[in-house]
Amino acid sequence: MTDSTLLLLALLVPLAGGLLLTLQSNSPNTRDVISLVTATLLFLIVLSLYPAVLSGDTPSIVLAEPIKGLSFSLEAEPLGLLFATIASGLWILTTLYGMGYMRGNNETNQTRFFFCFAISISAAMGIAFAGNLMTLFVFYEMLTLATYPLVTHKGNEDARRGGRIYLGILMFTSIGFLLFATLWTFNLAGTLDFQPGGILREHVGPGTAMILLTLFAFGTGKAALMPFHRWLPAAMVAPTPVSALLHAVAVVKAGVFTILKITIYIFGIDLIADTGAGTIVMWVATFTLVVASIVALTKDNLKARLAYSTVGQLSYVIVGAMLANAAGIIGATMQIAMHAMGKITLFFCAGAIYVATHKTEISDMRGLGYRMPFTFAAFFIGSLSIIGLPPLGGSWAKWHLLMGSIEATQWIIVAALLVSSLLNIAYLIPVAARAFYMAPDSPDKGPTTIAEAPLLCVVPLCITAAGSVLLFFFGDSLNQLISLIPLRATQP
Amino acid sequence: MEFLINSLLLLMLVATVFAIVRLKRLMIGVMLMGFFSLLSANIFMVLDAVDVAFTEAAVGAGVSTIFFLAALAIVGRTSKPQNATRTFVPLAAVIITGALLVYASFDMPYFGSHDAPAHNHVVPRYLNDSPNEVGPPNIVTSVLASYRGYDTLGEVGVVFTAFIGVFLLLGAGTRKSGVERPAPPNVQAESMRQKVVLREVSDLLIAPVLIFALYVQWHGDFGPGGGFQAGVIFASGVILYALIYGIVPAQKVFPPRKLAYFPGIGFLLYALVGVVSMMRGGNFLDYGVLVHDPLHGQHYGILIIELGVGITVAAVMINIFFSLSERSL
Amino acid sequence: MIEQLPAIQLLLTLLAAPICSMLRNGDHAWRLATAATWLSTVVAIMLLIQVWDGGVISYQMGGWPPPWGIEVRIDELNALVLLLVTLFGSLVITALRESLRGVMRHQRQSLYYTTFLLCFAALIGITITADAFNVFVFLEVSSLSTYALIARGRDRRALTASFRYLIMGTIGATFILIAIGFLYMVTGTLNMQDLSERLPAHWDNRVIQASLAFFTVGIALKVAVFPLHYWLPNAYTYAPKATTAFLAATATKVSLYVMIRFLFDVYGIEFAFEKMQLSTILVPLSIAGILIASLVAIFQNDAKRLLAWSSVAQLSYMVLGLALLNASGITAAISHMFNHAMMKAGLFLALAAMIYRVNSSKLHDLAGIGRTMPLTTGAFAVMGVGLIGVPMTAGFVSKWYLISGTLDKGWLPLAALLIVSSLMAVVYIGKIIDVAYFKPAPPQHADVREAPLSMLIPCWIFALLTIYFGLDTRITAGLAGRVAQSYLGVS
Amino acid sequence: MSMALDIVSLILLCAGSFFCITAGVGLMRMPDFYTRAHAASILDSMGAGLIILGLTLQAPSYLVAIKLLFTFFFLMITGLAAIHALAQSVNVAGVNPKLANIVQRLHKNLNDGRTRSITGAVTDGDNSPTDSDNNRGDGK
Amino acid sequence: MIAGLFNYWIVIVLMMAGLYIVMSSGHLVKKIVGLNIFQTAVFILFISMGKIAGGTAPIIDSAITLYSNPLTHVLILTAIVVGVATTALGLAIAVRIHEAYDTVEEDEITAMDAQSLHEENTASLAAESDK
Repeated sequence: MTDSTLLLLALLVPLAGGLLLTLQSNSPNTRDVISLVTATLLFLIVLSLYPAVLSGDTPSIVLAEPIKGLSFSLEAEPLGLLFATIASGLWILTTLYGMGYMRGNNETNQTRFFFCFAISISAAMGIAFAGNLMTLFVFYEMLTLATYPLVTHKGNEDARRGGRIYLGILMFTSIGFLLFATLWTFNLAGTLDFQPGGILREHVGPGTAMILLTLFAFGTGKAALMPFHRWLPAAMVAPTPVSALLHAVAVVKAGVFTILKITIYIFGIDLIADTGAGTIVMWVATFTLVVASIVALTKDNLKARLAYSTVGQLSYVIVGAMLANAAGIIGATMQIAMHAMGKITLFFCAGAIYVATHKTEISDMRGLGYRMPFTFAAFFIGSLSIIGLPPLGGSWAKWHLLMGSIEATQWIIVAALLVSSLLNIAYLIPVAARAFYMAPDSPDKGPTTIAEAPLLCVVPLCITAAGSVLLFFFGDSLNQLISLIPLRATQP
Repeated sequence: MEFLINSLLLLMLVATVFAIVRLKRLMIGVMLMGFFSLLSANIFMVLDAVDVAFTEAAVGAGVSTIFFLAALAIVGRTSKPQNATRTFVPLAAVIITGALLVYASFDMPYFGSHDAPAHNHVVPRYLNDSPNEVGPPNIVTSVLASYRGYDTLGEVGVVFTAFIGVFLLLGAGTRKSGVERPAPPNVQAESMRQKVVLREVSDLLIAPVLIFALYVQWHGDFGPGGGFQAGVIFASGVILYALIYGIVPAQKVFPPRKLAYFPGIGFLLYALVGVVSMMRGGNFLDYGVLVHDPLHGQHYGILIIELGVGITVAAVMINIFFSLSERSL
Repeated sequence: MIEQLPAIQLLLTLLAAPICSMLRNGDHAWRLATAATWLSTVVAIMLLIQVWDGGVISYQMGGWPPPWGIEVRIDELNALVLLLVTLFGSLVITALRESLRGVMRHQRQSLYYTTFLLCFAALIGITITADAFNVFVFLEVSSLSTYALIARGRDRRALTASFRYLIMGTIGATFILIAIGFLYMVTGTLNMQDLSERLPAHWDNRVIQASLAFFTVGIALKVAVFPLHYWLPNAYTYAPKATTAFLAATATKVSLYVMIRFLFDVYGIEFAFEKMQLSTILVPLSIAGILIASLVAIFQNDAKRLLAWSSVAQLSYMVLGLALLNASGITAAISHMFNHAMMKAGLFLALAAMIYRVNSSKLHDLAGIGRTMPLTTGAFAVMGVGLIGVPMTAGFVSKWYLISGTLDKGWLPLAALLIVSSLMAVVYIGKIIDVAYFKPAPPQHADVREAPLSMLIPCWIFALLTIYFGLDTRITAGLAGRVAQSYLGVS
Repeated sequence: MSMALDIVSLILLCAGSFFCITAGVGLMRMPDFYTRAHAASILDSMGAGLIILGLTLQAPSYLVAIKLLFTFFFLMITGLAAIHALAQSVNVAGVNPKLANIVQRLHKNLNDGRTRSITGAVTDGDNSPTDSDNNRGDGK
Repeated sequence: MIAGLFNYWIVIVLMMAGLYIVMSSGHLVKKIVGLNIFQTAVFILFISMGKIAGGTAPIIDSAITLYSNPLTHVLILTAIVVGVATTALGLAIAVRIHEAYDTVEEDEITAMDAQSLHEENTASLAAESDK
């Protein structure tokens, strides 16, 4: 089996799995087994792409070429492969977790839920392996549409309102800005292929480059740059596995991934560094990462707090990309991986708490740590990783980002990063701390009774928490892949 | 002299039109429209377009006026006075369009000029060669039926479409045939007594009209006329009968159910001539290949297609008249 | 045989029409009509293959050489339009039988098919002819049959819509007749080829200038260019179910073809656009049309009317593409003509299938139809996505070219406006899809079943074609691009 | 011979023209419908008729002469029948001659009422406006 | 010049009068009357352009050398047929409109249409608020 077939399979396997499971809607067990098998299969497919990519190849396949110079094509390069690995790996866990959550909550329309889930992952694979900007755009939109039913899963007026905001902002930004910028790029460069060192270099002046990059950054609504971040908290109406998918696995990561891709393969960091095209975006991102953290502090709803935390953390990636140097890029890429691992842990925890106790407000969670020790231990680990403290994976990302901004002599950003880390501590640590160190509201519940969420919920979150720790120690092997990325970001 | 007559007729046309614009009583408006058509037929006559004049007289002043009257019998004869806001926009649009036309007219070849390009590019071949290529001395017939026979097929298609459309909308013969609203017997008798003159006159006229139609049909090669005019004249003979004796007796003579086949038959007849010529190795509607001698072939071809036109047109006009007037019963 | 194909193309349906009118049995009539239209599709494909490499087929009606006789001329452009008319027309006619069942008596049904066939044949006639006056004749056949078809709608407003269309259409046709008369007055010929050769000598002649003006206004009425689109929304809304699909697919598109043929071939780009500056009128009008019609579409609560307004907007896209006057723009116009015909026909057909079951096209009656009629709604969604212009669908290709065309001109704000209009398309299509999938079905429609297969299959063929032509664009954008090259290369 | 024909035809033409003019004057000056109809019928019969006869004498060939005679024949029949039909239907519709005496008018009004023919408007003359309402079709 | 263009000018006046009737009249049948006049005027335009001074009807006769243009005659023959076909269909629709609305005045029809559209809209609003 050639590598290009594998690429195609990475798209088709989840699709086929999704279709297959709709046929099994009457027997939930068979359906869930299919989900799980598909997820594992996909992960294996993605892994089997590694040898080729690590050896420097870029397997690719052209699906169709409707317009001359503009094709639908797939290719595997390090950044995309990393994203694909994260997404497909976490999908297995999310599926497991989703089964536990959905069953534990007796949700309706489970088949539709898993079907859309599968489509979303297929779209995420498409984004990861997109060979050009247009293909990426297609899968980007596909992801938006496929997750819309997930967001509105509950079907009540609240969910519909949230869904409308979600769809409205994402569609508006992507069609209004992203597509426009894409068209403009095509018009300027005559191609949209992702090429090492970028394609725009000879075609734009500083002004145009800045406008274009800004359009791209705001057009990628999934990256949740302020002021287009509103959809993220709004999408919190969704069931927690969905939130995990949105905030850790697929959607937001797709957003920042897109920006990274564009920075590296459309503009090339040389161009950005030379022209200062990233200035606006960089400052907006810096603003976002500070302000979002402050807003997160004010939120009592756990999921809302996590959502704003995500908004802030995403901006790290954007800042890293806009620094336009090797350390920044490496930091940004690492941030994608590390934040995914950390944030999914946190969401899994939030969901587990909801399943076990039906509590959503942080102030209600006092003393819960004794009832759910694994969950809250995992939450604590995840929090540390997000904050960026060793010995957890997140620290590598923060480290490289700091290095990058120092290298770029952006002292304000250095300061902002530090301030933001402090704020992270301020809004994340209290959650776990409350659970462990404060007495529960109602004294009648014995603090020592362990009443965890269903096993299917708890196991995944333990795995991801452990993953965060492991990423710290095995960061080096990750580095091997990631260090390939900046090589492609400059003109060959 | 010609110019004088022509101008006079044109001025009369203008007067007629302005009368129509100002009239509120539709009945008179429609009558004047018939008059307008008749006048234009005269103008066509003066301008040497005998075939057109013939057609306009038969159609504009004849059949279509009757259609109008039949429709008016249903929808009422007066129109409300139009409101003032309605006049401004049309007036502006009309003035702009008219100004454009007048602007264009300054570059038009003068009326009657010999060297206008219209007469000197395509037409000379028709005038010089058609007797040897096609045959009929009436060049209009040879152009209509042979050089531009394809257009004429389309024209038959238009008539056929109108028939199908009216049929689809109003139905013909299938709806109420044989169920005339019973008038009080004395009224019926009275009406017959009043019509005695008309009846006698129409008895006298209908047969000549039908024969004349046949004459026009077959004489179209040599003089003005042809399938279309013949069909309309034939139809007006039948319509005359229906007007005097009532629709039901007319439908007994021409049962709508059967009559509904004829437009299609005529149309098919026309098209099949073309198909036969294709089968004999020529192009569509190339009559030259129909028989051994091209000129004879043209002759036969034109005769048959004119017959097809005649059948279609006659049947369509009668059918439409039946459809429209049946609704008023 | 092969050299007779252009005549056969027309004759198949033209001969079938009178025979069809004589059949008493509606089912037989349907069989005849479908057989004729599908055969004519086959012929259209054969013709397309023949002209694929840039060849031109010329056929002399009656064996008379042009300009004395009437010539039929098929090049790449009208071969594409032929395929459009025949293929999509056939698909709609195939679905028509079920749609008419129970609505119309048998005898009437065969008349209905006859009208359809006449319209079909006339559209083919318009497309293949190379004679200016012949265009007028067949235009009238198609228009008359269209009026009759529209007037058969169930609502009484169908009658007024049809009448309004009749008045406007006849004025338009008469304007075109005046234009043709003026052309003849100055050049003495009616053959398009001949006209285009003889016209350049008369560019300063006011008669020709007026002729262009009359032609443009007349054909704009037929194409429904904003603000002469007045007749279209009502006509589409109140026409019978599946008929709307046919009209949306073919009638306006063929008129647009006539517009292209005359403006680019007969009058010529240099005269129409450079000397007379037609673009300065067409561009603002079409932009206004796109924005206003899209905006109006958003606020409709009847799905059919919504799609009708969308048609006005989409037609403006095509006109805009033409008026841009560069390779991308013309490619966009021609390929969008094809793509939009396909998608709109499919959308209206899917909608017809829904109306067939729920007897209404009001949005609140379509609530929850995604669950009761999943397959139909699925097809609708696919084509709706295509209409928006999402990549991998046909709509994307043409919109892409259109926006490229505006960017080539350096009109960035216009490109932005086009994207805004795409957003509006998202909103109005999204409105229907949202209602269909995410609203509970009203109780009286709870037991609605899936549409019959004979409607469902054509719907899905349209949907699959929408995707196919989004991926393989050799036939649409490829041909259109070559046509655009030939127009721009000459001048 | 030809001289004599010319003179006869001249006389006929002049007479025809004279009748045309008188008919025109009559149309303008006559007081009511019936008298005007009378004037119009003069136009048809004497005016046009005599002119056609005059032209017949000028005809270049027998074919043309015969055609003109046919025309004369049909003109006579149709024109007069048309005037008759017009007057008849106006009479039926209840319009009375101004010149008739009043008693007769009353008598007619009492007896006749209104009568309609099959195709209503087609043969009727200019009826009173209210008549149109009764001529309407009876709907679907 | 006046003699040369007089015909055209009169024809233009006629055409515009016909067009005016179509556009300004509220009565559907009268609109069709206007359409007829408009079209007939166009016919006269065509025939005028085909006239050659001193020519005769284009029926070949050995004694005659100058004929008027037969092509315009052919075109107009076709156009007349088209005209009457349109008229017939238009009248048929008008008759149906009369049966459906009981009037053929455009203003009244528009008012009735607006009325029913309004009713539909309120009905759908009601359906919306039910949910």
